[in-house]
Amino acid sequence: MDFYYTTEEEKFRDELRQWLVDNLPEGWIEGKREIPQDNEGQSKFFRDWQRKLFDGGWSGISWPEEYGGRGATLIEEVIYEQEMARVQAPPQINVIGVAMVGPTLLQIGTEEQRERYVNKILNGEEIWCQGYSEPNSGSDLAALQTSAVKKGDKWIINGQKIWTSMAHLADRCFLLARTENTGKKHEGITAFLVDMHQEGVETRPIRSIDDQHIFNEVFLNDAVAYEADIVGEVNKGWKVSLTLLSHERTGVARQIFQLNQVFDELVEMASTLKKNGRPLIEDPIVRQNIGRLRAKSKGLLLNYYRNLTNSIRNGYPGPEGSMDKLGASELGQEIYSYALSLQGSVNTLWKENAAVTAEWQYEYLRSRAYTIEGGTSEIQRNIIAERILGLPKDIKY
Amino acid sequence: MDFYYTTEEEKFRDELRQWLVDNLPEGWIEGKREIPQDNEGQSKFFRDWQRKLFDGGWSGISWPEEYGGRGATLIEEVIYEQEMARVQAPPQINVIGVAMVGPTLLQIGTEEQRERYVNKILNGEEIWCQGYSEPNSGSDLAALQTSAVKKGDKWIINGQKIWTSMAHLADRCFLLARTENTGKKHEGITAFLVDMHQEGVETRPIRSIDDQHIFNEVFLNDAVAYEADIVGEVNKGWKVSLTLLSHERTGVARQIFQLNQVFDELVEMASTLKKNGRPLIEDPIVRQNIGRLRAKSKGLLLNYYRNLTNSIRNGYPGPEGSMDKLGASELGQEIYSYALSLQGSVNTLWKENAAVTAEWQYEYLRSRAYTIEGGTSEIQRNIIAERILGLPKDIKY
Amino acid sequence: MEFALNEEQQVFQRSTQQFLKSKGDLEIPREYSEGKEEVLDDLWIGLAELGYMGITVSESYGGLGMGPLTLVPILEEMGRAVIPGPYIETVAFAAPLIEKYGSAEQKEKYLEQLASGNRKFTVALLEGNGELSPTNINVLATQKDNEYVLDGEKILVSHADFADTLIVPVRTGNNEQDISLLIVDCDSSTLQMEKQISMDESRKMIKVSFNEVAVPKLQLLGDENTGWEILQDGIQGLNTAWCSNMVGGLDRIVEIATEYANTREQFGQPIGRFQAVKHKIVEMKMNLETARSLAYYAAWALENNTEDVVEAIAMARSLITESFIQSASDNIQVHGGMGFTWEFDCHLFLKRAKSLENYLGSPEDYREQVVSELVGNKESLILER
Amino acid sequence: MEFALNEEQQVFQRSTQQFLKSKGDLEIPREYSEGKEEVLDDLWIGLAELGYMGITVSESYGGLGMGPLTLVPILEEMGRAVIPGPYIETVAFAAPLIEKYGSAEQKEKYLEQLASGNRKFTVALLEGNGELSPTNINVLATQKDNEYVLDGEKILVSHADFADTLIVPVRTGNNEQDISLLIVDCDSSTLQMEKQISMDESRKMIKVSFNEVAVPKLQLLGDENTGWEILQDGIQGLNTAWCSNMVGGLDRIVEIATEYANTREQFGQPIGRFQAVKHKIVEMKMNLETARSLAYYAAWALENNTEDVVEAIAMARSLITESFIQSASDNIQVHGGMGFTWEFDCHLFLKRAKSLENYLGSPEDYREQVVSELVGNKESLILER
Repeated sequence: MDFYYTTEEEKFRDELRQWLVDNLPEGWIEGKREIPQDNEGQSKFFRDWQRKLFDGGWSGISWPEEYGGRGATLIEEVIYEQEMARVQAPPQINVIGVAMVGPTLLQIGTEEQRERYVNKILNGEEIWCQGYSEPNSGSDLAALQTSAVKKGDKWIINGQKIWTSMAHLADRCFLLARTENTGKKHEGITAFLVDMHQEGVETRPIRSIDDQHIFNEVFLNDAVAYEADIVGEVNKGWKVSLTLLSHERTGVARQIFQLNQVFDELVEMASTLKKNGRPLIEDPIVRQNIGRLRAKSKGLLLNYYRNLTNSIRNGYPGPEGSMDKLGASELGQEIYSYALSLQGSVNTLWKENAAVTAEWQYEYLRSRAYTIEGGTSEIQRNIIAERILGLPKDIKY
Repeated sequence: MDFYYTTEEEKFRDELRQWLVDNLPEGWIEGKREIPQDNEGQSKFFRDWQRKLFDGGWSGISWPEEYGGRGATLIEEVIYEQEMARVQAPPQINVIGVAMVGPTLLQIGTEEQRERYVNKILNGEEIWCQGYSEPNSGSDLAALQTSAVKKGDKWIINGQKIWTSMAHLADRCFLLARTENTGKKHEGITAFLVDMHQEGVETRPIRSIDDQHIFNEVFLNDAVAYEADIVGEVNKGWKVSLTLLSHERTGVARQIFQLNQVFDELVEMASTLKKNGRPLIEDPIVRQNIGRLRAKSKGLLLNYYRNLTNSIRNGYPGPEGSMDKLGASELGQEIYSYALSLQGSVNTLWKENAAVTAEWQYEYLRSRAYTIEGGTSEIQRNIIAERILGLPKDIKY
Repeated sequence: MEFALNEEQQVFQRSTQQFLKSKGDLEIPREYSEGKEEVLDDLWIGLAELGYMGITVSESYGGLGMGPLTLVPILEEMGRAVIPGPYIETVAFAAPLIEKYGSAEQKEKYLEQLASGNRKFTVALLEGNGELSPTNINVLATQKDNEYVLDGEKILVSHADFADTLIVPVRTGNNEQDISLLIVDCDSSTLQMEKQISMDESRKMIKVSFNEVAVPKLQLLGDENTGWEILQDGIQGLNTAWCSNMVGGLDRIVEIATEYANTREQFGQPIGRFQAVKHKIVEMKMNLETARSLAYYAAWALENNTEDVVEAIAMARSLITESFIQSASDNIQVHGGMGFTWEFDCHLFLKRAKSLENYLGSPEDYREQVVSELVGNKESLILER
Repeated sequence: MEFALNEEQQVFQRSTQQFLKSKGDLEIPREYSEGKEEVLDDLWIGLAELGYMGITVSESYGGLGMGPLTLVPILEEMGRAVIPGPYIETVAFAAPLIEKYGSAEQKEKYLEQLASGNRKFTVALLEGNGELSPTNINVLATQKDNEYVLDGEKILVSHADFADTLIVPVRTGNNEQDISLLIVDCDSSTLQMEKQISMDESRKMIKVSFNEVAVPKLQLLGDENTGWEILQDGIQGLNTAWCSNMVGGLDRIVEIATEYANTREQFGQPIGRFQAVKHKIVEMKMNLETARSLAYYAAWALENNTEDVVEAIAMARSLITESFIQSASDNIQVHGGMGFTWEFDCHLFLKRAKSLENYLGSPEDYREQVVSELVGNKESLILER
């Protein structure tokens, strides 16, 4: 049992850390983290950052070297997430392309697909989104109804996707559609690589409760894909989608690292804000809450390391990722909610009137989605019950 | 909206209060509440008390006057429970007889059954128990398998009951048995009045986690009942059992009143016990917990009064009783658990070595059953969801 | 013993509900927060027509002369629709305080107008970091002839732009509790107002700056330097009212969640069939009914000025605030992704709940108050007579 | 980076499990609490044969010279079977303290015997109301020639009847922290022992009275008046060990609950199919794994004497104690009526959990310690190097 990294891993970290110092926007590390709010400005900002990452060799580090990656180990990926969390680096706009679509194409794509897409994913030239959820298939993903019908050499796609992050900025979509109705919902699904810039694709923003626009509805109205856009086999798309998800190796890691940082900021805030003239951190009740959150945050982090150790030992990640996801999402809500509780009666002033920084209010609201997106807490609990504990499956109704 | 009682109700309370002062065992009200631990002594103690209640006219107060009751109103019953809770009166050993079997027989029993049983229920000459639960039918009560087969003028009963309170002291049992297998589990059940003192009935004690013996297993091995012992119609026993339960008008009331008293004792304890030389009640963290429990206890009590008001207005109790039950049982657990938490490292010393009084430890353990007996919390939640909120029923598998 | 709304109160409940429905129900806070501030004027006129502005004003000034209990059903309904506007500040704070502490002139000047809907009050209470304590009241009122001259800044003054009259605690002396209440007419003063952006856009928060604002001494509510004490009285009214308002919110949340769980299907079943969802809504229902009981009791205690009134209100306030936040959060979870959209109503309740969390004190503060009251006064008022 | 038991530790885990199974598993605490105290002797002999009594004793005294991490798997297994006996007090408290603070003579006298299973220690720590604080240590040790004469009373001395050696903090001066540790041989002293009936019958609690008990000065562990400090060191070991023990209990609870939920049927279905039950067990599992991670980390921190060792142990202790009580309670609920019977094993865990709740300090105390450490020392040891 140890928490030490090898000399090579440390070298990797140093290199990345130095690169971040040199390449993050000026003042970023010191806390001046401003991202343009308008679509265009935001798009440019994120694309520029994606390009910088690529140029520095820090995009898709787990990709094979021949495709522009570093063939990074799992531990290196973890270090990467730690360092990105540490400086609160901007999100990778093309995270879906880099973390999932690219590796999937490398694994099961055709030679043509690899040539056509992979490089542009890594350098951020083409931004990807993921077309999975639909209005009537959220938790029940396999119930999707968007249809793709073959007509000559084209597939004509009709239907609606929802919760498509970044669709408004994306160039292409990794989309699941139903190509056959066998009565078994996991069959007859096909994965397509769809051009977002065509007439049959319309994107409408979803305004979320934190007054942000990240998610979209995507309407497919006789949208077109071609035979060459099919990933894997026709009607075997469900398996492809699982392959894609399996490349999401460190998704929850950054969230967990960030939460531990946010906890530190919470302590900082409690040391600064006062009540009855006394710093909050001196209030015994506040201390109990902080102590409780500390044990939970640290426990979550340690759980992650334990699961990571297992993944490394076994060579593949187990279903324990659901425990990390469930724990991180619920703890995140708790921490942000408590952060607002501590701010007193001004706790819901936000934007330019925020009492501390508006991040607390934004993320408090944002955190409500933690337990919904990427599989609700209810679904995670079912996975943990069924796949880890071996409890009975919910009845297939 | 008011919490006042009418002059008559006040008179009723005064009368009862005075009677209790005159009739409770000496020193009882002052806190010397000792009940013999051995079967025989206990049985005598409880039967004596039952007799005293009867002689004073305080057994079965809601029964019609012609059968020895007072025809008490619902409010009077509530006052009765308040006063009994206030002095922590001994339990009525024949509570099942008095509160449920008697009224059921008065309502749907035959003339013979009324003559034969009713008076002896009230005066405590015959103690009753209730044979519902079985090893394989707990939450799923209607799945009961104990069978009664007609042979000449006899019904031969075979099977096993469990969780039969006071069966070891009881003379007769209100027992449900299956008399027909129609495939529909709520049909084919019949209610019998069974003699406990016959060869075919064997009672075995269940030792519970609080080292007490209240519950029993009852083995029915060719036990005999007669036609005259059937309540209602053959095969219509499920309806009879519901009739019986409907007479349980104030069951949860005493528990709620008691909890509010226990809360006061908790505050008393927190004012007496010290940590770091300071009474616990001065510790801000303790105060938060006490304040929280106070709001919950009072809320529970007020909810009860609100539901009571509805019952009086409507003339019958609604499904809200499930909310009272759920709330009372979970709060009870919380209060007793916290009471032990407050006692520090000696918190699990009990019996003659208890740090404060052993009641806390006994009831802490006893409270684990609150959320199981009389319908588990899970079942209560389903009732609330389905009958109050109108949410879908669990699938009938 | 009767613990329920009486018939009259039920009538109030129904007619408020009808009225608010006719005005758009949950569209009211939405339109208001999108900038259509005229909905507030419209609402106010309607409330006045129904006589609801005068509920707590005595009959001699054209009111109904009722107490906090009568407000309960009205406030619940307003909470159900997350209604904007300073109704609570006007009828549950200003009116009772002026009735109780106002001079004859003040009563004459304000109460009839208030009851007819022509005077809208709010309270300019908090300063600095928003903490409620006597030392945090530092708007200075300097005496000058027959006037006080006010300097300083109040924050989180809800709907100060809509109100025409403010009740303002000011500092009139050096001792901690040398605080006085002034009634400040907005039209006759030159106040600077600046919006403070809050998550809960249905309660518009304003920063009000006093820059040598002269207020006649006649506007003093109660005696000089007794303001803090009077304020405590007023805060009881505010808290009781907000409790019922929050209960309304809780009630609506349970209704919305139940409806959604009954209609939204996944895996071929309404999601309300899954115990994870079903039992979550049951928890919300349990919390709602406890909240309602405590809110009723608080109002009853306040109306009857019972011995345990302070405890009753503190209990209600601490428990209800937390339940409201919890249920509003759970409601979003029940709704899944749709609950996270601006389009669905779920967030209106969460934002309202969270914005009330520490208003006039945190749940911890109120629990502490419960215990302070309890340890001093352990008589149980309702268990026995 | 490797956060898991290593192979050697896994071997310890398996062999402890086999050994305890061969001795009766959960029958061990049952038989013991029904009065068959010889099971404890038998157990002890077995543990000594396996070399488990000497794990923390240095090799020169016949031990394995290992640290707290090696104890982890053994203690988890003991917790899984709610094993009675002062194993923790002996190997996680007495052995490390004597190794670190003992005189050459003391080491000679005790360590080899301890490692071979011939010396069983326990700690006679608490007095009065059971609070752990220097002012609550009042067994008086009066110097008389080369002896201390002890007067006073210790409570909750676990398994004092089985142990032959006590480590006893005594008062040797008037200043608050004038406390010294004495090693008291039971056979050479005349101690009065009286059983204290505890809900957790697997940890027999004894009141030990010292009535002019003479102890040679040579038996002083460490310097005079430094006992409180040494004790803190020992308590770290005790807490770390109990954490792993409780994790074992949690682990077994999850196993038992899962098994029952898979087999017990109601409404024609295994009850584990109902989400109310299913998700309750998931919560238990989540708590278990967090508990295990924190316990591992505490042991690692103690073994490596890291900067954050105090915080690490306090975190683990506060969270695990509460999780254990909660899961033990929930396990009864999952079992329904059967969980309430003496016959089923559920109550063994609940009673053990509740009896450890405040042992050496409450969860609140340990959370407070977490924050004290945190505010002083905010460096994160494991996030970055």
